Amino acid sequence: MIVANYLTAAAVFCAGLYTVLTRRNLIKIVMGLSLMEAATYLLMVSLAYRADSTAPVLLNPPRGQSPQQLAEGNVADPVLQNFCLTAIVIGVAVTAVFLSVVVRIAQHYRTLDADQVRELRG
Amino acid sequence: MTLIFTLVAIAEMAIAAPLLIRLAIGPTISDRIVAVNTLSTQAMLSVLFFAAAADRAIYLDVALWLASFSYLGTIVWARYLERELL
Amino acid sequence: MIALAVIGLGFSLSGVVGILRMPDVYCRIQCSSKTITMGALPLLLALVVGEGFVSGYTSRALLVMFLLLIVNPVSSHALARAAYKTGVPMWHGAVLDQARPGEPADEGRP
Amino acid sequence: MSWFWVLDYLVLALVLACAVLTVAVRNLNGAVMALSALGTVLTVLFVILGAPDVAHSEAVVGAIALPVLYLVAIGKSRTDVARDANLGEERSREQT
Repeated sequence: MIVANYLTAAAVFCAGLYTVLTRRNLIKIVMGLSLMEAATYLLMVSLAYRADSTAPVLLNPPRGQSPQQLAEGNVADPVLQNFCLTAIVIGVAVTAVFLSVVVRIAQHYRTLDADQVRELRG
Repeated sequence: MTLIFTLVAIAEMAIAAPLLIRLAIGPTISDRIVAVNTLSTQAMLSVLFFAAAADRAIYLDVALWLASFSYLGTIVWARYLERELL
Repeated sequence: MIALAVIGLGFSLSGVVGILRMPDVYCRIQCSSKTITMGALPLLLALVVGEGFVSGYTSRALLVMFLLLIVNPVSSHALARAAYKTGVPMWHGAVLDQARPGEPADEGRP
Repeated sequence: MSWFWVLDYLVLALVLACAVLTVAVRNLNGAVMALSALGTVLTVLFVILGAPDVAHSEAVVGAIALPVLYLVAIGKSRTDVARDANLGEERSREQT
């Protein structure tokens, strides 16, 4: 029940969507995509969290607990955290591809304005 | 003891909050780099004290990575300012 | 331990206020460096004292301390050098610029 | 355990402020710096939510690698864009 985390993820996603829809600079548009990716990571890690849970790592357990007690106790969901880990790595690769496309557009059309690129295509 | 550690973590993040004003109004790019660098240090201290409060020593590695990689980021941004990165 | 933590938090707060209030980039870099040196090191010492000297926290806290002491002057110097080379103006009340060519290092003082 | 919620809400407010700054700052380099601050604050939030491995990769990718990618893209496209085009930078930076 961490509603505030979900609401913040939705707000960050809306900020990224607003950037993609209204800004004209191509690099700013890619920045909006990065904001949407960050909202996705926040939503996944918030879904994995349970009340009063700790990290799903058995190394160095808290005082007074053995690793078995920690594994049977209240830990966060490791599956969603691994999804989030994969999403981060894929996200940086996708951002690199987008930025290389933006650099090629800037070399070809001599501009970074999305509207001018659309006009120049005819 | 746990309460003191948690209070220090909260205070570190609360102290780091006004740095966003400098990040918003900074006249040059160097001001913003200074603000982000200090914010990274405060975040590292907050992670350290949250690790001591939650009694998990595994969280401390994140603070170690933050400390070392913020240095690397500052060096890269300084090189970018001197136009040697292209 | 509480005294060390209060010292560290006070210096962090003063450094942040300095970053907000100082007039130009170089003074802000100095405030940032002071925040790290006098704000982070007493907090790390407070962590070491509070958790005991033979725990898993002490080794990593000492490693972070050593890393900050090595790394912080290097990054501050690189940032100040980059800011100076790109021509960021100094505060109009500054009285001495020792790095400018043609200015003797000892003269120019009012 | 109620102090956990104070820390959680504080860091959530910082995340939201950094996202708004990324949208609102007109200077392109300043927006990249706000994105780096977002990555740093998100690292703290992941540690608080009990995901230190995600926090590792977010500290490297979100705070360092992604802004470096953006800065390289801005620097490479600055030399190619026509002189009167607006790259979203401040006036004082354009002479250098």
